[in-house]
Amino acid sequence: MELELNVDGRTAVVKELKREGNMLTVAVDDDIYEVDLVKVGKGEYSVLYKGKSYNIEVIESTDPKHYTVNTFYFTYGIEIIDAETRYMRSREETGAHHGENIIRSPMPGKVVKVLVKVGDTVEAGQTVVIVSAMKMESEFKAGKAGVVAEIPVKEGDTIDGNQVMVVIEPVVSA
Amino acid sequence: MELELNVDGRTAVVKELKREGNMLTVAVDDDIYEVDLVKVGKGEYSVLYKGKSYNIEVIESTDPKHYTVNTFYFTYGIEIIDAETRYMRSREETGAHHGENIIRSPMPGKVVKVLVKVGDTVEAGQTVVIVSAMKMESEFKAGKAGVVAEIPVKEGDTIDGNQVMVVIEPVVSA
Amino acid sequence: MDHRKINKVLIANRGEIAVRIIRSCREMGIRTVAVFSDADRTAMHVRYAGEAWHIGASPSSESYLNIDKIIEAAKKSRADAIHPGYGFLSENAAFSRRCREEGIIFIGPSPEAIEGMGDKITARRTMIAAGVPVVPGTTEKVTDETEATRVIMEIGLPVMIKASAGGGGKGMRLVKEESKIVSSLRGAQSEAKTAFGDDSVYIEKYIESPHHIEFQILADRYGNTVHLFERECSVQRRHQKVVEETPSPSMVPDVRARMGEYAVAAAKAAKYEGAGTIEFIMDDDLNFYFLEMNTRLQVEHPITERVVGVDLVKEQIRIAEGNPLPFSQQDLRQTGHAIECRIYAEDTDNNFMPNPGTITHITEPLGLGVRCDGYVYTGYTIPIYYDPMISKLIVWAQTREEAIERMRRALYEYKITGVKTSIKFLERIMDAPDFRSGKYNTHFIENNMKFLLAETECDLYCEDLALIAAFVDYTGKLEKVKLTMDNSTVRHGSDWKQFGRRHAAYRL
Amino acid sequence: MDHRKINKVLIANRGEIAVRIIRSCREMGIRTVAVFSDADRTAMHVRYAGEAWHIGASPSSESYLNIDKIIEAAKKSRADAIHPGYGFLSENAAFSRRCREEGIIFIGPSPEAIEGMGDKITARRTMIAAGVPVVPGTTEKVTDETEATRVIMEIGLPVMIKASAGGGGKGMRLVKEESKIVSSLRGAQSEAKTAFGDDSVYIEKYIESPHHIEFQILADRYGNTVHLFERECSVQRRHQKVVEETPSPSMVPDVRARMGEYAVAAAKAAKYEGAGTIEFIMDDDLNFYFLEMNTRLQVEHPITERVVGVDLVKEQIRIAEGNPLPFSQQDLRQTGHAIECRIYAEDTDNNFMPNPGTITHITEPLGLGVRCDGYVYTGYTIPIYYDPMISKLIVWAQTREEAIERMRRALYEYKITGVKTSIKFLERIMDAPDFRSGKYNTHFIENNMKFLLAETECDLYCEDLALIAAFVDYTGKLEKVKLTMDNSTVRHGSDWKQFGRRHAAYRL
Repeated sequence: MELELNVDGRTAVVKELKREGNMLTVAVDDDIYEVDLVKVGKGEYSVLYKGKSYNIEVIESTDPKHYTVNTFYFTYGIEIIDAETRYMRSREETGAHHGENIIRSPMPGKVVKVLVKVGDTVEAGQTVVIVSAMKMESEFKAGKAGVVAEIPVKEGDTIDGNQVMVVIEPVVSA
Repeated sequence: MELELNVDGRTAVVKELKREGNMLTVAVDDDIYEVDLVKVGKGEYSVLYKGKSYNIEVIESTDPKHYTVNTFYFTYGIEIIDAETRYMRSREETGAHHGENIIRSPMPGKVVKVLVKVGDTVEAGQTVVIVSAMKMESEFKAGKAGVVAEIPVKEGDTIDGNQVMVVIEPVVSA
Repeated sequence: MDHRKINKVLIANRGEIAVRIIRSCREMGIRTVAVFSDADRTAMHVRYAGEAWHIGASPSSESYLNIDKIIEAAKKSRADAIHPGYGFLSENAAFSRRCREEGIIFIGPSPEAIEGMGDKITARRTMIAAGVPVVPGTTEKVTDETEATRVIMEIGLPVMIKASAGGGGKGMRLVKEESKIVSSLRGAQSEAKTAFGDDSVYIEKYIESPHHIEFQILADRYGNTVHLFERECSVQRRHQKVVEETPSPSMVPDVRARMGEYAVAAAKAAKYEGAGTIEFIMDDDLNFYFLEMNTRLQVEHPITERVVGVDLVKEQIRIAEGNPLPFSQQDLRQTGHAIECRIYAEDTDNNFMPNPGTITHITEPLGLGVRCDGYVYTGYTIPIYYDPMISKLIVWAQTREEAIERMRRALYEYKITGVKTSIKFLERIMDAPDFRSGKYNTHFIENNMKFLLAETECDLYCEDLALIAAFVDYTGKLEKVKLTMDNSTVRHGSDWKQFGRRHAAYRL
Repeated sequence: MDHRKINKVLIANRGEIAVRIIRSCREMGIRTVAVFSDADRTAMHVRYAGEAWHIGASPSSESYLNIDKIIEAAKKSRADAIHPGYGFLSENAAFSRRCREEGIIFIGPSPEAIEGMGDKITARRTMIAAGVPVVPGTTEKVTDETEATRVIMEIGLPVMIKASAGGGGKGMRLVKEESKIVSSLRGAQSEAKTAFGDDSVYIEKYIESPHHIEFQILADRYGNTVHLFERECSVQRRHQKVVEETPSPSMVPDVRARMGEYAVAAAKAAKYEGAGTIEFIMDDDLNFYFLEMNTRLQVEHPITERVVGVDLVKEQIRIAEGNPLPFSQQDLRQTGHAIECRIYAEDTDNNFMPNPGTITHITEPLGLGVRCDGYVYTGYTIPIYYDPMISKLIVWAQTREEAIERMRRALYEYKITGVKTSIKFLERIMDAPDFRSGKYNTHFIENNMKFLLAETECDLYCEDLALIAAFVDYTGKLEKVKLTMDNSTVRHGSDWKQFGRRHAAYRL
């Protein structure tokens, strides 16, 4: 078994070389690791490597191919890259949505104010929507200048984390 | 939806009358209950009834039709009785295995001594096997007199809870 | 002034403080009633209380701040007392008065005491009359801009302009230059008007390196008032306390004694009954001034409980029943050192943005000297409507140094996944030289922000081991899917067999 | 007698005590090494330690009792000290000696001290020489049956015949009648031979209503020895302690002072270094006698830690490094009251049969005054090879009465499913009138067994609500199965879509 994984920008090839019970020999790029790895709970792994004891949490995020992995003090975003991912990526890069400026809320909350409407021209840095969560209001700004193409939320809506709030299309200069 | 359930000897008919979100109206035999019931974790339910707050744990035991249910201080053994259960029961009652004396260990452990062999005649109360678990040895005795028919374990075996250790067949008097 | 035994308490609150209050009630044999909003049906206080009543929609204004609904629930459940916790209605004089009118014991001060201390100008006047030192400044509402400029120049710059009805940093302006006086005054007034419906402001001298020191007090209805020593609350971010400790590392015995006496005098001047807190501001030369009084239990009360050995919620209940205090000032002493860290659901690396969501997994720290007061559990979804504080971690040790080491150990053990939390940030505070030396004031967090947000070094293999774990998890899932696919092509007679097999395949 | 800083400790143990020791090491900045058997790869001490080394097969004799393997692991990991915990090798003189020979610091007493106190006849003689009262009886090994009868009649019936190498109730016989002397002597000798390979026995007067009272001591290598007061350990079942508390409800100040002095004298007579316990037996008239010395940390040490405010593991480590004790006797005092309950995985309704298995779900009690020292977690499978104790629940309060109420509250909060535990039995102990009054001795459990095993009353609706919950759970499962079946008939192109949908269907 061999997989390509992306970790915060780095692409690594991980290959299983040998497996006997918990004992696992794995190549990560050119380095060979012999680890004692065992699952101790939902998404919780205990790993012994060179005597040291590591507790690693592997949490599926948006879909089965995206993980948030916590080691000691670090959190890594890891993505599995397979044929499907590559296909999706190539589509994204060449597709119609290229260059869009999509504004999402990183956390769940409530839309308290939408400051633009579809068709408005906005500048980079302009606040377009305000979300309230846990008694605190956060302003979300346009990343690039453009025209508001879509506003899939309205004031008063309760939204999930990562939900799209405003889509801004760049103005193609003639 | 209507089901027959067995709870520690009592057979009760439970019928769902109405359901809106958490709010549930259920008949248990002739009594009508309006409860606010919500699942708060794996097998964990929070139930509000007449203002009181109950925490009920529902744990699947040997199979999906057998539950161990914990309320405040009580533990109930509950069985779902459906067509399949009734069929299995009728088979058991008339079947070839009727009258057997099956000795199981209620907990996992290690068989330290088997004191009988297949074909031996045993008396009621006679110790037939000794199991060790957590530094303590437990003796298991024959419930009825009979002849040892099967010993699916041997000394030194590690066994699971409820695993059959000795099967004793009653001697049919001529 | 008759004695009335409390048999059933309604807790007009949610979160960790509701759970904490129920614990003490349970130990006293007092039955408990939780109230909950739409968003809180699955909350821990609902599960842990003896009874639970729904009081309205998710926004606090429609539930935890709705006096009528809460009184109605108290009557339906026949509660003879209400504990307001902190926040929400805890410092609402109208609520205290309504309880009195309805014949329900309010476990807190009288409406008069709340009002007297709630208006900051009145509170200042009361304290001056009682001989308690206050920050130099005005004792009257300031409106006239010329007069204000004159007063400010008399006090000497820099000064703070503060809203009389204030709290939480709103309606506050720091003025350092004469040219900014008028604009700051207008700004404070307009903000105060918006936030509190009252544009009264007053002026105080600004203390340069301020320490926030507060004294816990307890007072019964028979005139007995004691203090339970100080809490150091200078580790703050945007006027929100983050870490508290007791004793204060900057305190010396004679200053403590004097502040304690003033704290008792302040409580007596306010005709206070119950548990309260006198907040002082202290400069580097240990000059101290009354700042305000909090007429409720504080978030940080557990550090006092640990060092003094008193259960403050039980004392609140006993006082509300009409019992005299069971101890006098000379019975009380501080033993060892306690620190509290507040755990927030927030993304400290992303401007401390709140981070509600579902708790995937939680492991609480345990063992010697550790107390964890929280309310979230594995599988629980933290609602978006309320405070982002999810728990408080309190440690005790014989010395401050040992307490810091114990806090580091406890924070290391504390694992919460699913939402981002401030745990890593708190660990950095425990490592910060200014904190360890005990030489810090309210500027600590802004002065140390770079250190506090720096990444900890990881050992050489962390990243690769993370990759390996993700690899193993993903290939494990792939195999399970294949297994399920294979099974589902062959159909068996019984659905249950199928279910059992799949079920097994999805277990960890 | 030089001082040697400890930088890395190997913990030659498992379970809660291994985790507890690692906690203190972590707070001291000392790195930790766990060792584990085949059965313990997923155990908490392996996950919590900085390093973990495999030392052999599951049975203790091949792992946790295997001196060679443990020394090998200590060398491989470059640990400079070994903490033995309790049980296993903690009172093994050969292990202490081997550590000394290998140049590894043994965090415990010298082999000579272990040997001197391990042989009960030698220990009795040492105590008599030091002027410590011992139970009237023999100071020589008894073999001759006529001589034995003469001695027994001189001491006066009833007497106990005890194995010199004894422990855990083995090789012990209570003799009440003259006619039973010879048979009991033979029985004790043969049992002692089998259990310890040594048939030496001695005779002691039998105390009718015995209290088991023990004193914690600490001694450094410079001759400083202090006691940390008593623990009352009379709640026992088959010589196994179940509940311990401090202070003892039957203690009075002058007896405490005298026993403490004798405890210190006993430790000095044993030339003891480290943490140890002097066990006394006390009758209803508060006459007390030395029983034996435990040359290790005790299971119940946390109640002393809480009431005296000392971290005993840290003190053990500091003593082993060669530091003098940081306090003298007059610095130490008892504050408030602490109780410990031992939680066993056992079926109390079925003759206390041990109940290993998988923990489906665990919720630990938290809050003011509660400490929970355990090692099992949700999803963990308790192995069949080791002790059934899964955790210790320790509470503190200002008074004994409040401590009992707090323990009831904590036991109520403690939820463990998947294995049967003694929690309900412990709640009944807290409710037992003899326990609440504090008037109990080592016969407490057998005298109260009927009360302790009685069922608590349930409210009217319990059973029906249990049925409703089971009904809802089952119908919920049925619907999920149907959903899955429907999905699997329509095949989609991507396995992943399928997986996602099913996965969702199986979530709670």
